[in-house]
Amino acid sequence: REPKEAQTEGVFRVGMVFDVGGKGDKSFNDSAYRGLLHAADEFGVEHTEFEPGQDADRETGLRKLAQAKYDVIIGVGFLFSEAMRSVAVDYPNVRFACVDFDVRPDETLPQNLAGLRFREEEGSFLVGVLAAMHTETGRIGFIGGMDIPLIHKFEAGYIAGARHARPSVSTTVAYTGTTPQAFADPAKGKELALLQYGRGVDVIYHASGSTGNGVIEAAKEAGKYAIGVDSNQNYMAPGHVLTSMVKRVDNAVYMTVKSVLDGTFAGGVREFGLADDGIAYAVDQYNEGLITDEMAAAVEEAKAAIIAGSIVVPKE
Amino acid sequence: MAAANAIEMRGITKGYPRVLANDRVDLDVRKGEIHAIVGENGAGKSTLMKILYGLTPPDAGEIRLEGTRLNKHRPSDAIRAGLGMVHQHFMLVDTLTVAENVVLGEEPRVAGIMIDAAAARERVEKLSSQYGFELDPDEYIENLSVGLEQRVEIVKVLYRGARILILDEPTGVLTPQEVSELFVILRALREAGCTIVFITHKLDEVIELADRVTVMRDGRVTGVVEAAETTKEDLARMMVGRDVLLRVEKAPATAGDTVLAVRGLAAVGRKGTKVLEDVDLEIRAGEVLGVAGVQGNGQTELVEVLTGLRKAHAGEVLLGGADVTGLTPRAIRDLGVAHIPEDRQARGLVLEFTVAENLVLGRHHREPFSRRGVLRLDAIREHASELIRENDLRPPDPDVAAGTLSGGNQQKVIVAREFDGEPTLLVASQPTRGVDIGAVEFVHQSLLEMRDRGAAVLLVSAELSEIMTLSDRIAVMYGGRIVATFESGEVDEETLGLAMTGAWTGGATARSDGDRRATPEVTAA
Amino acid sequence: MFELAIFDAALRMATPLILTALGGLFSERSGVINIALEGILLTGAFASIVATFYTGDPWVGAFAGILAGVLVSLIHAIVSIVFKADQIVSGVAINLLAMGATQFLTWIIWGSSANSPPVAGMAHWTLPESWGALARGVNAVIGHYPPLVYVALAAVFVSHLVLWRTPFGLRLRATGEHPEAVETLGVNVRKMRFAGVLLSGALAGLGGAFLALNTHQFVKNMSAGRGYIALAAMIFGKWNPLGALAACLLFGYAEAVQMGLQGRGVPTQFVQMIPYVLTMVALVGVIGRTRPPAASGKPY
Amino acid sequence: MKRLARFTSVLSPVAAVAAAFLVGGLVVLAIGESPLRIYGILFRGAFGSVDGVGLVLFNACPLIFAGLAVAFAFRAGLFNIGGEGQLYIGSFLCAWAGLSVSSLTPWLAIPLLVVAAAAGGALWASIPGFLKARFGVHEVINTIMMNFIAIGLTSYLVVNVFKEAGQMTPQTPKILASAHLPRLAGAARALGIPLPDANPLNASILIALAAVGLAWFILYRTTLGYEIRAVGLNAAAAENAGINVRRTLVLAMLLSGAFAGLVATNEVMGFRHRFLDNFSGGIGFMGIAVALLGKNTPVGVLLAALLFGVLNTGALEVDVFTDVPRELILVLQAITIILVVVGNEVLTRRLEQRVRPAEATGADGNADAGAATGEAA
Ligand SMILES: Nc1ncnc2c1ncn2[C@@H]1O[C@H](COP(=O)(O)OP(=O)(O)OP(=O)(O)O)[C@@H](O)[C@H]1O
Ligand SMILES: Nc1ncnc2c1ncn2[C@@H]1O[C@H](COP(=O)(O)OP(=O)(O)OP(=O)(O)O)[C@@H](O)[C@H]1O
Ligand SMILES: [Mg+2]
Ligand SMILES: [Mg+2]
Repeated sequence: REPKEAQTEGVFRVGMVFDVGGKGDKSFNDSAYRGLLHAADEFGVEHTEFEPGQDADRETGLRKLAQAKYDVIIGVGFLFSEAMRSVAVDYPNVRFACVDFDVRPDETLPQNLAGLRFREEEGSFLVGVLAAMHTETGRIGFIGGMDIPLIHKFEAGYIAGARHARPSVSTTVAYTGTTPQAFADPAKGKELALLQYGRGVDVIYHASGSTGNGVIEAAKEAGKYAIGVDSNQNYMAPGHVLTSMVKRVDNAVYMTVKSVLDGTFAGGVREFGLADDGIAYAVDQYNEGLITDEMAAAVEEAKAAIIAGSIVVPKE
Repeated sequence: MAAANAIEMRGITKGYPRVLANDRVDLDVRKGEIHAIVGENGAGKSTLMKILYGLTPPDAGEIRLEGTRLNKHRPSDAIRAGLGMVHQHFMLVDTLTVAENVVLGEEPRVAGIMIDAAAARERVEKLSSQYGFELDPDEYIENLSVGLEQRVEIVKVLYRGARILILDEPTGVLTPQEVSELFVILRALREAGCTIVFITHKLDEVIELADRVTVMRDGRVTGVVEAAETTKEDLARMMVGRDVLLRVEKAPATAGDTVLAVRGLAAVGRKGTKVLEDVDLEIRAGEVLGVAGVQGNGQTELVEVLTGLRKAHAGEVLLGGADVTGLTPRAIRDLGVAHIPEDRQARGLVLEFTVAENLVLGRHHREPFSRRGVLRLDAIREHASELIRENDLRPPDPDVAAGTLSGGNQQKVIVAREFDGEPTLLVASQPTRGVDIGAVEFVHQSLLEMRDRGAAVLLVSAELSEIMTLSDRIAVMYGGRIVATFESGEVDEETLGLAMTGAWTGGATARSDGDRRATPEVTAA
Repeated sequence: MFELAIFDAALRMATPLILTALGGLFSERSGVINIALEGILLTGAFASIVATFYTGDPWVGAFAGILAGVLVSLIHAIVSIVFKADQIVSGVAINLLAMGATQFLTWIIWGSSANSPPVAGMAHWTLPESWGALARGVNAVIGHYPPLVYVALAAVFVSHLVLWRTPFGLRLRATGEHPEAVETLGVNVRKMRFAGVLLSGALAGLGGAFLALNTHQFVKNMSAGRGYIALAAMIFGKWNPLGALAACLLFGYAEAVQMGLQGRGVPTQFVQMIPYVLTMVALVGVIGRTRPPAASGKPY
Repeated sequence: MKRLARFTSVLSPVAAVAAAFLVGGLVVLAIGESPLRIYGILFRGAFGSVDGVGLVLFNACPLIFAGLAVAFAFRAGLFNIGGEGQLYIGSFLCAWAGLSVSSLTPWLAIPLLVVAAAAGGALWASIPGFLKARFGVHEVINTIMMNFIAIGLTSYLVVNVFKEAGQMTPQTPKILASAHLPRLAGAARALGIPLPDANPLNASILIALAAVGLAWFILYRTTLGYEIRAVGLNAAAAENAGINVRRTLVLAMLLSGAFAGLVATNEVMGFRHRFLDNFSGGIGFMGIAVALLGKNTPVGVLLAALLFGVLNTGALEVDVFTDVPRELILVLQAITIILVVVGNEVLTRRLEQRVRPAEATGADGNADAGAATGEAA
């Protein structure tokens, strides 16, 4: 795989710019990368990707890709929102997509910019239902990465879901930190989790990037349960990951590339939720045994209710 | 066949970036003799000894110890060959005990890896009692007086079984009594078969103690003589290369009004100990008050309180009748107090600053050197050129860093700065310490000139001869108090030395203060 | 605030700090300031995961952590002892180098600039259950923490003995106070300083190994300032192993309490400031002026 | 001698940078890439276009402030590791001022925000400065601690108090438009330089250059600077000379923090026009490296910041267009610093030749040496 600086005739090229945490986080960024690889595989597109070093590099990097005439440029993470806005206007012939785009109220996006948003709170609601039903102690935990609004969304949905399934459930919430490092501190994630387990919590949902690797590690060590996030993390500790709140960033990325290729690309905000499988909870061979029929029924019921709009999940 | 010489050094050469410290030096020290090495500051004495000891590699030359060639040796080799050295600046670790300092590097062990602390203590006690040293092996160095520290250094050397002892300026910091005790010890060591190399600036001591003398100047040997066949004047001439005035000519003082009056002054040290207690002083215009005392008896603290560097605990300081107790150093300076600090490099100069910058230090904030917070570089330079010319500073360049000047010239920079601007009170602390004969002459003359121009001078010095020659009155400090005051001329070195140990009880103006430091031998003397 | 889980967390969080602070102590006792601890910690973490990744044996990983720590500290030793360059400058540069190099190598080895895949962790020390009550008792005590926790605690006491009871310790302390004095007694100051700095590398490298092996993974910049905190703990502990232990436990405890306090109404950000504010208050109030080894920071 | 010293101080960083590139080239070679190609891309990114040069200056700008902060404190003998915290507080205060004022002409708004930025940094730095002066607590530890505290504090404020409504991103709303520093593209074009509009280079770089001049002036031309240098080189001598050491330390720290706070002029007033949580990601720490490389002189800081600006700009180009990650540049920067300090020592020693006997003047005086020497056996 050799990225090109100059355009080769007729080859379709995709550039991807990662968020803090970067490629290999086994979670959010990797999910986006999987989508890119899938598209590359299927459509034979060329691709390059990089991770900006400093905040100002986000915009400059996007511009460099645009100047090099990439056909599609995908930013992974809400931190690209502002840069995307200004670059997209300057390069109307390049298509841009931003995962977790931070849309402003009443904003209309340029025709070449797609904001890909996910209703994480819905998925979080569902795993909250599962957590509340699985806990033996009646205490469940949440561990967030950086203490910012995006992660508060996960927390809010999770707690609402748990309360929905079992109003008496008690919840413990913790955040790793206040810097981006909070998404990459598994040592601290593990300690936070062990502490919660030590206090009687037996299921912890994490929304903390690779910090969560520590949470899952703690679940294995303490013989308790964790809930993965973004990617399907069930395999990371079979039997100890109750489920994963899967955010199909891969699908969104794949669809975006595909839509450009088949000419259906449209700018504007696109929301992915339970209805279109943009958000899901993972059941596979690693956690089959943990999800009882009763649980499965309850969670499907909640899912249907959310899709139908009879349950409105809070965002904060 | 046994070698007749304990030490043979041939053609030793050592260059430093700006100076040739040793230039083809030969040194022979016979077995069982006390061999003195004399020479001005910077003549290369310490360098030669450091080379001998293996601390500094020579650029060229050959060394034999009792006939055995030492090649590229390190101190450990020298120690093994029977060499021991008491350095000019003591090589003691303050935070360790006496015993730890002594055994360091050659520790008695138990179980192969642990220090045998009991054995160490025992060995130190034994050596110490053998020579009447009275050292407590468990005492920390930081609590010892200089005299005791020196004994620790000697025990260190003896502990390693040294047969050849080098003592680099061992008497510089001792009272006359301590000096004679040291000489007793050294003679006893000579009787025991040791060879001793003895470096000093004090020619009296050479004549008194040494068998033979090597004289150095500018890195070279300028003479080797039998002590019995020479005089101080001859030695001085060989050292300096010209005739030297060994005494200062001084007119009698014409004292005026009281400039400085100190009443009931007290100060406390770091651990709350009293470092100054009930000090009364008075100095009038046109007179020199000398303060004598063994280092660490409150002289430093007295100077610090007078110059505003230390808080007074009780009492008051009156300058020209006005109370200045507790004023900041700057306020006191602005009232016309000049200060030559005891450690020129630590407190007197900013070595990395240029000579010009150093020459305004303390007055940099005033006109004409500064205006509205902005420096006036031409005024500063002009001032520097003037002082350089007046005081014959070398090199005559205002832009060189003060740290590159020789010690003597560094001291001259301070003297020039402090004397400039006609101070009413001059506090001079150890103004000639570590400065060679030529510079000493300059400083002494400048001091007396200040006096004759009507300044009051407070002179603190460990050098008794300096105190005796320059002072009009002499105060002796011991244990933070002034234990005796004398008119100059009515007192001899012996009496002063005795007073400095706190053991002197005679005289109307003297107050005795116990005998914390006195040893039985001294009181008996 | 006084529950067992908090003490457990405190001790585990303190472990890398303890090892690193001990490292800093050996270095500074020999007269070399070691700001590079942060980078050494990071490199140790990285190396331990690489070795474990390839061998599958976390003990080999721990050893690799030590080795890497020694190698990195060797750079510091050469730059600051042989070339007599400014020790702080050297340390800052090494931290930068460690940050860059570990990420660079992570990318080369695993194709990710963020983290490694998970590797095997260290099994706790336990006796087989078949030994009955004895095994259960022993396991409850010894098996409670990861092995390196005990290694770190043992290192504290061994360091204490080494510093205060052995010739090596005496010489090391003397070197940091007054190198000339040590040289005149025939002890090679350079060797002592090398020993101090390399030991510090070994200990901090092991600290990094604990950090990474305990989470079974290397993550970029996972030292996250712990090297600096360890340095603070060493000063806080007045350059004594037992003092440093106490300081590290305090930091670990403050950190654990901070975690424990979360979600109780106080904003996370403020709770997370507790250890830092505590350090500052302690430095002003309880400790006041601390006296480093007299010659530390001074090239010889 | 003096010229020699100046020569050394220029030569050693240049040689070190060259050597560092050599080592970096070997690293590139080791991973099977062509160093020529990688360095080609790197320099193309930095110098290949006016846009690139603008980016170099833009990237150098915050480093100039951060480097000055470290260098300035260093002159007073203080090691300010707290630039990161100081620049956060300065930037936050700057943004806050820009949010609090509703309308103001640029002639008032810009100075107001600049003062707020400097004051924020100064305030944060004054705490460790005061603790050092009053209690003797080492500033290194306290500045490190205060970095963490500043990040937490600003994070709290921006997430919970000042967050832009309806946004996920933890950032404040945009500040008063009249307080924005203009981008330089327009001005450059007026001068015939084709700097693209999108180039983020803004008037903050001019403030940075002024800050370099100001730091130089304070240090070498004012009484305060004289006192700061005296205290830094020999506090005891300064005290002896009547300089109020404690006051000087606090003032030096204050000014150092003010320089750090001015990072806000680029980040808040010139580029982002708001405070973004955690925007810095280590500018304060890179400031240490910049100051060290620049030998703690204002002009040295400027040059070192430009070098780092080149490397950072080129790094992005390498990052985007090749498989070699940007961390290579970090490695390069670290090697440069190590080589500069080592090279400096080595060169200084090489150049300071020892005196040899032949050069010594007047070779007499050895005449009577050995007069009484015995024969060696
Ligand atoms: N530690 C040192 N490092 C570098 N240079 C030194 C050192 N000590 C002294 N020098 C230089 O060696 C030279 C001689 O210094 P020294 O103090 O011995 O001079 P001196 O011959 O005694 O002169 P003076 O008669 O003025 O005291 C000076 O130029 C000084 O700068
Ligand atoms: N490490 C050094 N670097 C540079 N110059 C040095 C060094 N050590 C000594 N010198 C210089 O070498 C010369 C000889 O110094 P040395 O210490 O041997 O003199 P000394 O005769 O012992 O003087 P003093 O009576 O002051 O002790 C001096 O000019 C001194 O400044
Ligand atoms: Mg000497
Ligand atoms: Mg001299």
